[in-house]
Amino acid sequence: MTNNRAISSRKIESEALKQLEDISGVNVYACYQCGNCSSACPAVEFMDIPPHQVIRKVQLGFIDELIESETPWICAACITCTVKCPRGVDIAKVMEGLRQIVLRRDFEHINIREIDKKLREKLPQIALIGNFRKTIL
Amino acid sequence: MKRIGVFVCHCGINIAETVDIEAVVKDLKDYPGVAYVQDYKYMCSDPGQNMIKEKIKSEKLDGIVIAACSPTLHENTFRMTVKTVDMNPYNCEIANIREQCSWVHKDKNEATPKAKLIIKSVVEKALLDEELEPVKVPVVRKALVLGGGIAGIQAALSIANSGHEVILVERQSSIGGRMAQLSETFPTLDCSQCILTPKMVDVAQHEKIRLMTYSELEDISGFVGNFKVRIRQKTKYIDWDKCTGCGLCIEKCPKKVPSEFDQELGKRKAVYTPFPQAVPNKPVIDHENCTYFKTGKCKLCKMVCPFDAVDFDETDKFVEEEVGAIVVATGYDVYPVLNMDEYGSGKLPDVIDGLTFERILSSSGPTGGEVRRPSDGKVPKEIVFIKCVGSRDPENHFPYCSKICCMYTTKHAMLYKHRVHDGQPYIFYMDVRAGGKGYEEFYQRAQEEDNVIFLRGKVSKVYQDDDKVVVCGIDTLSGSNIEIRADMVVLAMAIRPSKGVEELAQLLKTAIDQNGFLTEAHPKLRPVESLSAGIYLAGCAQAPKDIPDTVAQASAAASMVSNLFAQEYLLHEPIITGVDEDLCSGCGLCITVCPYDARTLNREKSIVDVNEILCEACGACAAACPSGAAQQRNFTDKQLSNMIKAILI
Amino acid sequence: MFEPKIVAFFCKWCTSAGADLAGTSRITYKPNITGIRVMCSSRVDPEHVLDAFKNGADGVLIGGCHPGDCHYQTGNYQTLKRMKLLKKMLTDLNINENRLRLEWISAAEGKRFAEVVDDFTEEVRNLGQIQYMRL
Amino acid sequence: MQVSYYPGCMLKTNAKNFETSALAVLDRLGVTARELEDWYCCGVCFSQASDNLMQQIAPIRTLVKTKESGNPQLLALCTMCYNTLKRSIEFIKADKDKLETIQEFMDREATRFYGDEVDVIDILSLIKQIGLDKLKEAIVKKVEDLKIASYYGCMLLRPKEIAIDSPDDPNIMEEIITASGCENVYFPFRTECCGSYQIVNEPDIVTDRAKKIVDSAVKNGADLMVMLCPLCYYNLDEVQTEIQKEDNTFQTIPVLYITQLLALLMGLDLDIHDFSLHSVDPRPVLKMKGLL
Repeated sequence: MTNNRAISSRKIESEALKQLEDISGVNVYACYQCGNCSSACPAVEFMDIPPHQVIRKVQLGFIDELIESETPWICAACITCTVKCPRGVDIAKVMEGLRQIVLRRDFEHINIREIDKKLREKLPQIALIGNFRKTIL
Repeated sequence: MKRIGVFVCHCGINIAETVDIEAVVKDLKDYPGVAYVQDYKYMCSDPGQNMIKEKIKSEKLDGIVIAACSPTLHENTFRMTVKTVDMNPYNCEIANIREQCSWVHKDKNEATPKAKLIIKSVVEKALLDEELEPVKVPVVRKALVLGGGIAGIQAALSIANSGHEVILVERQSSIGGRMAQLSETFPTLDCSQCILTPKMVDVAQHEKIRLMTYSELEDISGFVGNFKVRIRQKTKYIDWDKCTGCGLCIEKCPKKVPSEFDQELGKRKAVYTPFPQAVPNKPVIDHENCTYFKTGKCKLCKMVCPFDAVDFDETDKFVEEEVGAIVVATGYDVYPVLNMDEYGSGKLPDVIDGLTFERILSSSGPTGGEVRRPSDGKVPKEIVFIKCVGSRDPENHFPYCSKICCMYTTKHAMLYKHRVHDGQPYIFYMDVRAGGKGYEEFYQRAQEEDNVIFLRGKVSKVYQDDDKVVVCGIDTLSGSNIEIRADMVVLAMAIRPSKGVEELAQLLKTAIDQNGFLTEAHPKLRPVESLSAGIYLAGCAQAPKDIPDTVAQASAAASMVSNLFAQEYLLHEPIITGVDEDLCSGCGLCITVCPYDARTLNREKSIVDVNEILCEACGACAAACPSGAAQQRNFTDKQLSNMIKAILI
Repeated sequence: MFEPKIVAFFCKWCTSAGADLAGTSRITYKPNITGIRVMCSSRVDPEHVLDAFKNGADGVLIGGCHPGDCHYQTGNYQTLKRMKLLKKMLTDLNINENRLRLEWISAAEGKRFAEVVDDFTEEVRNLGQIQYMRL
Repeated sequence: MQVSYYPGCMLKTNAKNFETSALAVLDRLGVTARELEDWYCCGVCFSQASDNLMQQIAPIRTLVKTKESGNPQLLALCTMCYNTLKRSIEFIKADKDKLETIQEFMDREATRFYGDEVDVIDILSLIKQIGLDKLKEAIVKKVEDLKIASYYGCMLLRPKEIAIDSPDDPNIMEEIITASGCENVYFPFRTECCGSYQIVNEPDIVTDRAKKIVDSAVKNGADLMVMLCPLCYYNLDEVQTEIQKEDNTFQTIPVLYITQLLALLMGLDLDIHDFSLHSVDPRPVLKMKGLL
């Protein structure tokens, strides 16, 4: 990955960014990069891009990087980030927006059938159904 | 009927290009009441003005209309002109045929008839204009300063030094305010008390200043130049006339309570002065905590007092004064740590606010200036400072920047390092705002010489773990989450307008903003005036600011007061709304719409009385009056009605 | 084409200054309107509005400061309150209430001033000449 | 007093202990929880996409049923259900157009629904509403020195619009614990996420979280950990045993639904507990403290 990126008004106003705004209804430009979301995120160490950088990349229009990132899939929607944000940016909704962009292109991110059968029987339904968010809808 | 002269200005081609001046002049000549019409290329030029003067005399005009540019530009010019030939300035009116006619229409056929209508309607106004004299108001040359912190001290001294009397009211028993609590001040690190106490003494000794501590403003009436104020002197239980401040009572008092001045880190007695250098250095008895008031027994202070100054039966006293101007310098409070749930809600003893840390750093503070943490008195080796706590957080707390925290936190880290050489200070910040003289250099020094580690990001959580305080934050520059097992945490809490400002603003009939700070008349051009005439603002009551800014603003407020006092009398716009006693039925509708309380019901005569000085001439009452008793001078119903008709001919 | 006659009342502090700004910015607008400068929109008595209609005005425009910006603290709120009743009264008098309009125009809104005047002129033009029923 | 009761999928399966104990405790406090005759899956996770109205239909249908039931207060024991149902109400209240679209889609429901008519309540708030004095009266067993770590998880506290208490420093469980005569242990991880449904695909996250949460409770001296969420319960209880398999220095702590603890303190029938459902057996601690 190159660290040298061109930004332009065209890129920042991309289709994907618009789609993300439509789905999440969030104005990411309120973010002033205090990092409180990442600081509080319980799963940040499992993420390849910490939440505050996700928001920054959205601001700059680097959506394609985010679509390839694992971060939205690591997010368990505990909403700690949103509660912590001093500027009212609903980061959890941005994560959902990114998941939706991928799902609406590829339909599924994980295959339920790959889950071990034994585990599937033992796990609580709400864990399984919660996990469906990585497949449809 | 009056003889009105109409003077039509070409304004070069600005008006003449789109308005057919000749046609206008011709048409106006026949208009009823118009005795003379003249056009000229530049009416505002010297020859133009001279011509007007001559014609007023030669044509025996008793009112003129100048058809030219907007009245905001030259109304005053022309009114001064006519005054030199003994015409009442209020009989000179402007018809705006430039900004609102020639410049907004292109077609001569459109602009010319409109110009005629505009001029005619103003002629109608001029025909009924009365001769008015500005209302003259005497000025009481004595100022009231509310608040005895550095802002109030500076304002009071400055006004007093220009020769005017000042009453300085402070609700604590000593002046000094927040600045007296500080250790050393940025960016020069001079000791706060060392630079402040001489000024406090100056206040006490100044022959023009009447110092009223332990007092509060109770009531106010009147208006600029003539306020009547009622001040409550709270019960001290000590007769300060007798007391010499020897301190025997304090020494003998058996009851100890947490000291507010020391941010509750140290103790004071139930009879106390807030700090040793207090001005006046005389004690008060704290009714809440005094053993005698609680149990009926004790009276040790009374017994030991060599001057019989203790008086348990004392009550509040009230003082009434007349003042011409008021400076509000009520200062700030620190937003309490208990509002910060993520930082322990005030339950963690070693998580304190910046002001408390000032007391720890102060050589006259509870630790004698040694950095020791509150829980066990240990010297903290790892100390974390967090900025923007409650500030810049519109979602949970306050949207504004508290302005002083960047600098004082940097100072804290520096002073800590000067006292604990092997210690490590960390500062979590979001931005460093060091925009003052010598501030950026100060910040650089902290980084380069004092090894303060600046971490760019917020702290999401602080919790106690054994005897450590764990700080979970982030450094967004490296993208790493940071965990510090610290010995102590200092929070740069948001600063708030001090308690009671809202009620005070109501009392003073001036406004506060959405954050509770007093609103200035204009954010840039009138930054020390309040929205009420004669009331000025200084210090953090208006917005967060540091000592240099506070002193500057206080000096500016004092200079505004001096300006006011330099006037022989105040002139007040005379286009006020009076009352026709014969028509007024005393229904009081006008009273309810008046924003200035200028109208009051005279129950005896069953009519409304008008205080001409309070009236600001909006005319809302005139429109509300059902009987036509309220008529705004030179904007009477008859005048407006004639103007309307003139437009619609 | 029918050219309506419109009387306007502008408060001194905001709308009149906004009109001046339209002038200094050379923004052209329809000439059907003639303004009367008052200290505050709250000075406009409902009677003046009726007076205007009675004398053949096809429309009346009142311009004041934006809510919260009134030079006299609460004047524009008084105006707003009066407008409601006044509009009702116009309806009773068989005058289309849209012939009366209240607008908040600040000293900085020269462009908006021109737009409001043009828009209102068109609206009144569409309503046609006033037929005032004498009571 | 009567409330409507929404069990959701878990209370009939993995979280049977929660249902039986909660209903018994409420009964003792004089509350009848009437299960809705007809209810639908809540969808588990509230859809955070503003354009995904399909996923709102199931919770809204349940809310319509609640309105029809005549008991407008709906008790959701499972915190996931609480969160989803409560947020659905907020969602439609904030956007009437979306409510319109959703209602047009629902053909079976004749009842109109506007959002204000029904309120979703969790059991902690319900107990507080009944009154802590009443709770105190119902406690028959006096225990000494039983230290309880109350674990909140996410769903009752976030987002702020539906939070039952301060998201960063809640106190409602501790108040109930105090009223029931036990001692509180405040541990810093009590409001942190357990890893949730990531147990399916990213179990490492859950293991990491569970270890931190349990360590923190144990370190602060807790005897028991209580909670409400069936998923947190699974993640914390089940995973403890697995962590111990890997790391024998790891100290476990028994996990109970808070209503189980209250039932024990009220001296209710022991048959309502099925202790075989617990992975970390709570019986030794309970015996030691005289609750069994």
